[in-house]
Amino acid sequence: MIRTLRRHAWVTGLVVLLALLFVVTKLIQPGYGAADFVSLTRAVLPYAFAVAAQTVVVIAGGIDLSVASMMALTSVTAAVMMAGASEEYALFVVPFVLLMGFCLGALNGILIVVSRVPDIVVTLATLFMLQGAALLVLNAPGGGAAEWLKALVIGPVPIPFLPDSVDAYLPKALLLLVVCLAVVWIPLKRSRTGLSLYAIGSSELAAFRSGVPVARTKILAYALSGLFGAMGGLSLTMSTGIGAPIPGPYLLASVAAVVLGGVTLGGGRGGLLGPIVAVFVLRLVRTDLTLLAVDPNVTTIIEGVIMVIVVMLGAFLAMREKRS
Amino acid sequence: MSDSATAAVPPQPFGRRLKRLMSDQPLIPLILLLVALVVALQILRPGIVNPAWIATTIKFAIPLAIFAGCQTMAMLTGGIDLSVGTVATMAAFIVATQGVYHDPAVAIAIALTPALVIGLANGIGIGVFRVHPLIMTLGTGLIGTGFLQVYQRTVIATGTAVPPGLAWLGTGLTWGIPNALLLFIPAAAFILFLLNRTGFGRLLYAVGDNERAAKLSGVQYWQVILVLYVLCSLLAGIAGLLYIGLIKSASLSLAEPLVLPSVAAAVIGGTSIFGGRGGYLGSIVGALILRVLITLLTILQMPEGARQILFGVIVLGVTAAYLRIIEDR
Amino acid sequence: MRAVVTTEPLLDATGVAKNYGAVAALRNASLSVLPGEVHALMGANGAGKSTLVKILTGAVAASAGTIRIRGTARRMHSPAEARRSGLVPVYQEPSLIPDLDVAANLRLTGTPVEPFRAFVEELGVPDLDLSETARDIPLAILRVLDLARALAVKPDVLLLDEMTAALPANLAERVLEVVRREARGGRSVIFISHRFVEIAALCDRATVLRDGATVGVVDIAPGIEERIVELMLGAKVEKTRIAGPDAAVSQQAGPPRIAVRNLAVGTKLADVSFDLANGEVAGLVALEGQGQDELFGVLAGSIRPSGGTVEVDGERVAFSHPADAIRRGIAYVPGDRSEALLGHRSVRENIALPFSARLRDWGPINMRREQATVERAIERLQIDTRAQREVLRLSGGNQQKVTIARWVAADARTILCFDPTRGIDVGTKREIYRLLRELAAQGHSVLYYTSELEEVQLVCDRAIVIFGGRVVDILPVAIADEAALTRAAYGLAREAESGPANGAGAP
Amino acid sequence: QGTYTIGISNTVQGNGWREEMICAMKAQALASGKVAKLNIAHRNTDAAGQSEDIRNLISAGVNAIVVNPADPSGINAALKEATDKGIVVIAVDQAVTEPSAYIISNNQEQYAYLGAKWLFQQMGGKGDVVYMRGAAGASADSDRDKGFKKALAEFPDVKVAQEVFTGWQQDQGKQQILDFIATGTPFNGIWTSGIDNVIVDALVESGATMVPVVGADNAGFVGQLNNVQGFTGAAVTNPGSIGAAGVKLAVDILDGKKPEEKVVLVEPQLWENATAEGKAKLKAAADPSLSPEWPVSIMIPGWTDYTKEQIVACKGPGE
Ligand SMILES: Nc1ncnc2c1ncn2[C@@H]1O[C@H](COP(=O)(O)OP(=O)(O)OP(=O)(O)O)[C@@H](O)[C@H]1O
Ligand SMILES: Nc1ncnc2c1ncn2[C@@H]1O[C@H](COP(=O)(O)OP(=O)(O)OP(=O)(O)O)[C@@H](O)[C@H]1O
Ligand SMILES: O[C@@H]1[C@@H](O)[C@H](O)OC[C@H]1O
Ligand SMILES: [Mg+2]
Ligand SMILES: [Mg+2]
Repeated sequence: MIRTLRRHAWVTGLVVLLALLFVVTKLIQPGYGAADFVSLTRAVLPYAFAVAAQTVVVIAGGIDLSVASMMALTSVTAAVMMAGASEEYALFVVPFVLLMGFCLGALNGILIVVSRVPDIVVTLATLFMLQGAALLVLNAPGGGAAEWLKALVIGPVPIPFLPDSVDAYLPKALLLLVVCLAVVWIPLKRSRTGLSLYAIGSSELAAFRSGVPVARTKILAYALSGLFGAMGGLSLTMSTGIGAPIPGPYLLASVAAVVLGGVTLGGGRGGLLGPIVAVFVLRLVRTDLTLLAVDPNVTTIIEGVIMVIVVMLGAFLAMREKRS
Repeated sequence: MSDSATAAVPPQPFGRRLKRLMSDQPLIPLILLLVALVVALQILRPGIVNPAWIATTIKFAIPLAIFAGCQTMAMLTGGIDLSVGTVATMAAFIVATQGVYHDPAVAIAIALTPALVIGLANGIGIGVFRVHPLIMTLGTGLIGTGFLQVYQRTVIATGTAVPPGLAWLGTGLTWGIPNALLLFIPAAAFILFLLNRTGFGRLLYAVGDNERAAKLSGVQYWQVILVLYVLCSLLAGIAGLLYIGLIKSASLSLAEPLVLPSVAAAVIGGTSIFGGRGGYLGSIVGALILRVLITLLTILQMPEGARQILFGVIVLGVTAAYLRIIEDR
Repeated sequence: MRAVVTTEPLLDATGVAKNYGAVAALRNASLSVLPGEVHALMGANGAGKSTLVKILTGAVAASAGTIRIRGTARRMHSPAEARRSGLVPVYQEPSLIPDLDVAANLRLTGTPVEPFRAFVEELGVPDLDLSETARDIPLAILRVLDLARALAVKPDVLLLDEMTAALPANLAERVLEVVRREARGGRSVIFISHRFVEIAALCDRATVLRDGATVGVVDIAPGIEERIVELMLGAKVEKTRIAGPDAAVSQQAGPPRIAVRNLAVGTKLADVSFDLANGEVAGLVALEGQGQDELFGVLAGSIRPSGGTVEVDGERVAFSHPADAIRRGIAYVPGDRSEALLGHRSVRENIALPFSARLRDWGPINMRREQATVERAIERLQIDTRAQREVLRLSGGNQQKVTIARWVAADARTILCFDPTRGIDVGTKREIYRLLRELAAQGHSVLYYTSELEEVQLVCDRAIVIFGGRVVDILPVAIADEAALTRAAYGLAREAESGPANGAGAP
Repeated sequence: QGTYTIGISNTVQGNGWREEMICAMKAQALASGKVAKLNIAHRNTDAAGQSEDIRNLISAGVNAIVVNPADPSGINAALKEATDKGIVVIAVDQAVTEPSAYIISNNQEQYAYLGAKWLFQQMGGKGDVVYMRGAAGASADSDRDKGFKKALAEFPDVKVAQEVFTGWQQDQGKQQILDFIATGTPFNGIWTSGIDNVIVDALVESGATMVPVVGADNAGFVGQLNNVQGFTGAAVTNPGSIGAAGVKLAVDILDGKKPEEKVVLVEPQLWENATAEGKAKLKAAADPSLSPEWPVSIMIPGWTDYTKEQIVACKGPGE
């Protein structure tokens, strides 16, 4: 136990930080309760998928600058397809869009492998391509979403035998997030393919020499990133009921959360839990700043400072650990 | 598989020799790519490649190229500087608003102060506390933006005055040649000299290639990183001053759109984001390539979405072609 | 030696060539390995041994040549494919994934855990923790793990590229034993090493490469060494001490160059005291993990001691950064060259690196002066600079020379060499011995850790032996033969007839 | 003094227009004397992020929310949650489709129509126009496009020589127009979506023939309309102070004074420098001391109660 905690010291630290933040929130706003927690998880949703998309590729030693554009494209695609369509049609739209994300992500990977151009340039190029495609699909915000899909992220999960006051704290959005991530991540993490992701991120040469199919693994990493990106895009459509072709602020946010979550840029280290917790931390900080009615320009400063301080603290502790 | 039992190296065909030349002088193919883009532009819009256009392109490429200089140096150490956009914007906005009260020299000094402070913060955070450069500079960029917004509140009704010297430098031409080159040529020469002929330049490469090896040779990482980021910030501040001279309209996000392209320019120019490899001449050509590409897309009549797709396709195509040409493995 | 049965070769490569741009790493190499044979692949640094191994195992593509396995022409596209064909390599550089723990590394390659564990134990690492991350494991152990991993999949042909180079004597011995036994069990082994003793003890035949071409295949028999060296270098090299032990050394006037007293580092280094005189090459001998890493770390300024003192020229020092040590003229050459080299920079920049380290040297470089200094150093170490644009492309041995050349160029007064002849061919070794003696003669001092015990008598003036973090003996070179050193290294007392330790400052 | 807490949500930061809007909101809140506190969420984000901010404002217990929507329908769910809780919701600048919200908005379609029509008339009803839009995919941009196209349809002899998106970025707009000038393609007029003063600047700098330019009422551009020799153009008002109107409406509703209509459109005005009358208006409107990106229409008669000093001070209640 102690050992696992130590090994995951960073994530543990983040969880503690998150808990503290909840306490602080409750102090600022004594009325903060279940409904607010539901709101928080809804706000977390697109960020969480964006950061998941970023995490997979960063673990595999890459970086994906096209995350936000991927979300925009998949979101408008879903919104356009569902606009005016029947409720059932959405049952087709969802897998279609997920597949689309997966394939476009794979395309990212294929371009990287085939062109041998560094990830950062390829995904910068696809950032523009996907964003352009989003504009071609929908040149201004619009489209629609099936009601049942929108309902998926509204309110808590009703659990039959639990009193409402308890299950009020289990938002549907959270359940959706956990299920979507777990379905992809847990089997992956347990498989040899999952190890291969870490391996190519840690050392491509050593991985190649260990018999890892480097190209295939890399393509898979980007495909998964595309898949998570599509989930993010769908979550945007679900929570707004429309699609917007201009990418939201998810690219930098995803990179920041990846680093805050203890995943090393450069690859090979870290997991998905840390970045997801980091997303909660960042969103909750935002909530607290709003609750406190901090001057909005100062808010920007505070968010920047928090980001820097947390990482600095982590680095400082790591340094002390190493010394002793 | 052919059999080559003989020891003698066979005489190389012309194609191979050309390739060898290109891989030894990677700048040549990069410049050829630039020329190809210019030719494409001229074909699509005959007459556009004229002295006025060339001057415009150079004027707009210069701030980008200075930014790319920051990125090149930072990337050589395995870093990146995302705060350059904020730093430049702050310098620009502050000089334009302080220019109302103070004479240009004073206004410029005030405008460059945040650059110095942010550079120091970046350097200390990255060099001493080992914060990842991406996060550190993203953070200081945010903080800087916040301060700029706060500052902006205090100068709403002071008007703006871009120092005429900066406007002359930014927009002026002498015998058809942009005055901005008066600033850029020495700056570029300085960066090139720094990278190729000074101890500090060597250390940028060394630290980015193998930090441990550098350490064992007596290099103090934090010193190198501190100086690097301060230098980057100051260069970004200067680029901001030049940019306000060029655009002449102080806005709160003036130079932000240059940040991603500056990284792209450095990468297209052959600098590795993982450190240790690259150089500034390539980045300058990279900046020119991007600028020409932007013109090309502006001029082409097509839906905005298609334009963006084309931009992505060309950036990728150019970089891939360039890599193919220079690699010799 | 076992008699070689003439059957069809298991592996047969002919006419193999490989060009890296202008550099021809291999021009015309051939290699034929019989079933159950231990076949040495020999050649000077840069001869192309590693390149051949990489080609045979699909890690790089050949420019030309044919490879047959059991008579069928094959072309390997990846190490994975080679594995499936029964060819399993241990490359010159460790191949475990640095960020994965050992267990995950095994899972990744589909290596069965139990046989692996058994081999690891047999190879002399009894208490391996499978949950340890590869990055945190010392190089020598990593090499052993690489080998065990290869053995565990029961390869038909095992290719060992300088497997023993980074190993201390005790572990190297185990490796030989295990490899010998596996060969008897019917596996073929391709064995690369620059140590003739090992070749003699283990191999049946040897293929010799020179400048990328096979220049001969010989049966290993007593006395064949001369012939191999001749083939390798195209000349003869004799094996004698480079310079007589300098009796005057320890009696030199003035304070010792470095005086170490009761030095301790955590639990690794308990109590070490000795002097390093001016003009002396002091050998340091120890089994793996006896505190030598920490000792070098402290003297080089990378580790802070937890107790004891270090004096340089009679002045007490406390280094907090290698720069502090370098300022005192103390340079450290790590055993793992990847720790010392800027892989993507030129030979010149690598050698000139210390010139720019200090703040006051950050200004313009005097290129002419630098050029001259660097060239002198290259000359002095005879570095093969054909691939000098990127040090990474030099052969292992030439890379190693660059790490030393740097400090020769910088004229460091004291060099701490950690196993500097690791993976260096005989000819080059001689050059390095000569160089170190020359430096000593000029009044420089050298602390010389070696895992090849015979080197002590070839180049050192004294041997300091540590065991369990303590100095257990300091032997004059005259009696520091391999037997004596081995005894001492295991912490056994000196045999009766040898005199008392005469090292300065031993407790 | 006051008792109400008003929440504000805005999703574009670092743009003079939006900064003016925020300052106007603060000034109005202060001037009304009825607002105890403003709770401002002001950052760069999308509709989902704005929904988050709105929900946070609900958690904070505000009485009213004034929102400049990132999108007309993307934040409906969050707005509905607010109105369900009895919070008064006002959308400013752009409309929202949530029926329980009040809207007080600049008429973007009319904005473009008015300016384009004037421009085409100036061009004599024929010739080539350079159409410099805002950010592709933004709803304000597509609304304006409708107005522009409507005017274009009325002038069959006017052709669009070049259509580009400035992304509402000064530097982009300037480079684009300079590139276009370099092609040597003749053009007779320029319509801009508010990136205006750099365009005039570029014309002057490059020595190109002056053509009529239509822009917004940004201080910098209004200054040019007054001062640049031989330059004809028009500014169409698009007051950032619309934010203040939103606050005023919110306070009125909280006071129990509900308006007749849920939707109030503030109609834009056009100030041109081609006629003496127009010149007079422009002279009156000019304010060289103002930040050049700020619209000069810092007040909206009938909708704002503060003084210039107050909006320039940019201080809300309790600051
Ligand atoms: N990637 C590369 N690019 C260019 N040259 C290379 C590359 N790899 C190897 N070489 C060159 O090929 C030659 C043979 O190298 P190789 O590593 O096979 O030698 P080796 O016999 O293993 O030497 P050592 O005993 O020192 O390890 C050397 O001259 C080396 O510089
Ligand atoms: N830039 C350089 N190019 C070539 N060789 C150099 C360079 N700098 C130093 N060296 C070499 O390194 C060695 C020591 O250099 P240097 O004299 O600068 O160090 P120093 O002993 O600290 O002297 P000082 O205290 O005067 O700086 C000399 O052999 C010199 O030739
Ligand atoms: O963001 C602003 C938009 O909302 C307003 O209506 O027009 C000008 C723009 O800058
Ligand atoms: Mg080798
Ligand atoms: Mg070797």
